[in-house]
Amino acid sequence: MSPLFIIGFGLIILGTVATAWPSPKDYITRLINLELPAFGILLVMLSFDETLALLTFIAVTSISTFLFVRVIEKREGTP
Amino acid sequence: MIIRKLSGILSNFTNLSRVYAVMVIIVVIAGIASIPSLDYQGDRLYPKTIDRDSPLDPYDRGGIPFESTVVLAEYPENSPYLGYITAYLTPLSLALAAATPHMGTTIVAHPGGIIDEILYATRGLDTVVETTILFVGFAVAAHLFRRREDE
Amino acid sequence: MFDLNIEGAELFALPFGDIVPYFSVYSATLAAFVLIFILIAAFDRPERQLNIIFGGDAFYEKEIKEGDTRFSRFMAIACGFATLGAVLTGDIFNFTLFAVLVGITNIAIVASAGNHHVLNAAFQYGIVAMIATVPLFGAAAIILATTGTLSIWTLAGMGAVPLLAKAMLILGVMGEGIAPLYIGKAEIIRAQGAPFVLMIHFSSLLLFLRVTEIVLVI
Amino acid sequence: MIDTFHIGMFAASLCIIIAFFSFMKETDDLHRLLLTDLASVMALFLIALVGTDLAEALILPGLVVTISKLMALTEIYLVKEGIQRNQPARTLDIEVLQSAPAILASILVLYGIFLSGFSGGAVAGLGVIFYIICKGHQERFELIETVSGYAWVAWIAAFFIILIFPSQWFLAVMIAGGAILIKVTAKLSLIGTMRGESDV
Amino acid sequence: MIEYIIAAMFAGLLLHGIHRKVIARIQGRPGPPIWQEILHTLKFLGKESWIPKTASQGVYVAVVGISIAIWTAALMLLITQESLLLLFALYVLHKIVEHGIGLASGSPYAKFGAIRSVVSAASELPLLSSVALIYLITGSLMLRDIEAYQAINGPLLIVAFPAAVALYLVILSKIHYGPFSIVEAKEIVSGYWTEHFGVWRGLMNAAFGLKTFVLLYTFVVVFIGPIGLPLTLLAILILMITLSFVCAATPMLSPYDSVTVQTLTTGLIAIYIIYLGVFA
Repeated sequence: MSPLFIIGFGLIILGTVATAWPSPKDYITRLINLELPAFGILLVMLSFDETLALLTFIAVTSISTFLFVRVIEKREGTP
Repeated sequence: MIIRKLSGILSNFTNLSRVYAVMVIIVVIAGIASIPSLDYQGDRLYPKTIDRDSPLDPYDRGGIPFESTVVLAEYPENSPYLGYITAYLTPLSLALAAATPHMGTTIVAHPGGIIDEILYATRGLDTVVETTILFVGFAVAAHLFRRREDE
Repeated sequence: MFDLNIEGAELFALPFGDIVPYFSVYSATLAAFVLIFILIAAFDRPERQLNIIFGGDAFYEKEIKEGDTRFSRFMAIACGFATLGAVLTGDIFNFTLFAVLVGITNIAIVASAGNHHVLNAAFQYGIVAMIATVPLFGAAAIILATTGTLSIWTLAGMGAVPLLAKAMLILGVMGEGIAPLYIGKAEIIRAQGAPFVLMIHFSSLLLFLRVTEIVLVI
Repeated sequence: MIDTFHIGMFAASLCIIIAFFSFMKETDDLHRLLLTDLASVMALFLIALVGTDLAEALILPGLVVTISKLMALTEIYLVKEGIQRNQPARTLDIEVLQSAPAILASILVLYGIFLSGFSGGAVAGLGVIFYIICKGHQERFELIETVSGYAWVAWIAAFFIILIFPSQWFLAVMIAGGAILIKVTAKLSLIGTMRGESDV
Repeated sequence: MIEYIIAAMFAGLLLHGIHRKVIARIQGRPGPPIWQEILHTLKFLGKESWIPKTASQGVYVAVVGISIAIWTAALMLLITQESLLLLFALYVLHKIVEHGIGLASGSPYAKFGAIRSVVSAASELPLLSSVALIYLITGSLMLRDIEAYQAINGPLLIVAFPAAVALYLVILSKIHYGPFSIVEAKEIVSGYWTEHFGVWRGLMNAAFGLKTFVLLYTFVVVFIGPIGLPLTLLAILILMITLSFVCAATPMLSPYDSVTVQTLTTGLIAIYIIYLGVFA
């Protein structure tokens, strides 16, 4: 078991808790906390040498972040 | 009465995801006890061989272009040219491999390499479905987006 | 060729590399039904719904826009083919992907509905369909890790698949839409266009039948 | 290896329980939507635990499923809440997004083309998104849609070439790689167009 | 073959008549004569019929054909002793007939019936657990193997009692005037088939007669075993009368209560199956 894996799944658990109960409970905090488990899974993939999946994951995560930011902005915006 | 209460919850569809979450939690909690008895046998198919010194690390599966290499597929008899895609590298990736030992990911991401073998050849139907899902998801978004443009 | 006493004789298999879709008496019957319903969705015109204004004698016909019908029709046909794939495929992961495709096309069929209630139901159902990927892919991953294969052909009759994975598979397909989570789908079905919304119901019934077979076979 | 798998499974179960528990408590629709993204991380974690090449090949469809459902659901959310015409509040008004998109975008696009295949498509698409988002581009949907449609057809053709004429694998791999690159790039760059607010 | 189908159809319609008669007698009414349903069907077949202007024509006609096809195929399966799973699949597909009939016409009453039919999709859930339990006990789902098993070990009714209860519940939810027949409750006129008249109604009546016969016949074949034709018919009659008693004595549940009851039953049987599979 590599240290990368241990740090990775530690981060996933931590990140899950942080996302499940974000401290000021608003959309942006939750969105930012969401990056924690995402980073954890990156480390897990790295420890299994799944680099290609890792790369795609980074791209897809940034896209989904864009989607969320767009919705949140619309929601907070004025008609 | 408990039945009335339950049907009250079920009939409101905004509770749908909540009911589902409860069911998943029940199954997972019941399943935790069985985890230690699970046997790991995942390396029966497409196992990894890591060669840290190879310039193709972590995707070096051996073979030279236009020759085949050993790939453990589920039904080798269904793919007569198994291993050819894995062994193939584009000229650009060959040049990269010769020049630098740090671009393994780039190299395998060119058409050719084990992942492409799985995604395009042995489990190609998966990729067909996957691209279709992307297409449908996109079509929904585009349809709704464009409709409000028209209005 | 596996020959279990569950679904009748094997008729025909169609190898796509590692994924081997197969026709048994059971799945061939289901596939025939799917084809009939695809034809209905492809060529039938939608009904014109009547609404009654209560307290008076008046009633009026709902209007359907041409463009929306085309979109729904296309998605209904796509949903039909997804169902066909889910019924015939011989691979667990491939089956889960088809299930997801069925889920998303179901949302797509009603996405063009202007009705706020229907859209809300579609959204709630979509959320469940989305979190259902956890048990769905989780089941596939556990099966792969514990038995070393995903092919139903190899798994058939081995009894090696852990109960956890089976339960998660059923749960995952449930999330893509079978009872009692059906309530969401029932609300979706209030949308107009009989041949298309019929496909929503039809696809989930077939998913239910297929997952029953898979769980019994593996 | 056995240890890793079991510990990973325990961790994953724990995370699933936590995530779904908070899901159960949540009533706001947008918060739920955010939590589905968390759930998809769990699914990927479970697949990644298998650790073979096959697992890696299964992660890619998993990712695609996530992003396509998110695309559909966010749009439905906007329509259902009736806020699709809202003037967006720039909550994330980051200076970098305004000033240096072009360089970043071109680097991403170039690297994406360099990678090609699905990852390549995703990375290149990301680059185009960056560019369009930050420039507020007005794009016509039809052209990109058509291109990506043809790319999809090309990919299907490649799939059948591999199955029916396996000896032509080289041609098929080239078609498939190129088609999937174009297709994914095109699809993802359209997201940029959507955010580009052509209607405000 | 065709004579079997016709015979089964008339037997089923006769059972419907008996059902109505028994309910009426329990409730202290004289009730219609027992061949009323047969006369009904023959009368409808001779009527003038067309397709409503607002209807979705393909669905409107196709589902009638499909309903006949489904139950004919089911009867064939029983006679040729093929897979039980396939039989149940056909049964589940019957839902789509109800739904299709309801949606096709565009009438709000039929539509309500159809939506209730979708909501009560939970009525198929006991089926899954019942099939699983039978498979766990006999190790096969082919009807001929089940018969062979019963010839050796006695009727399944005793060994697989929960499965029998589940199937009984499923039949109950499909029978007219039952506690679960929310799809044709009187507050929505006749439910999903409000708008089908004339020949269509006649054909559907015939198909539903066939359905009743097939369901009861399946129950007897699967849980009591091969006992010869006269005894089988007697068993079917007795079963039908018990069902009529239940229908006469229970009120109709509200839609979601019926869903909950069916789901809970399934859950209990599923727990029993898991218990059997893990500990026994």
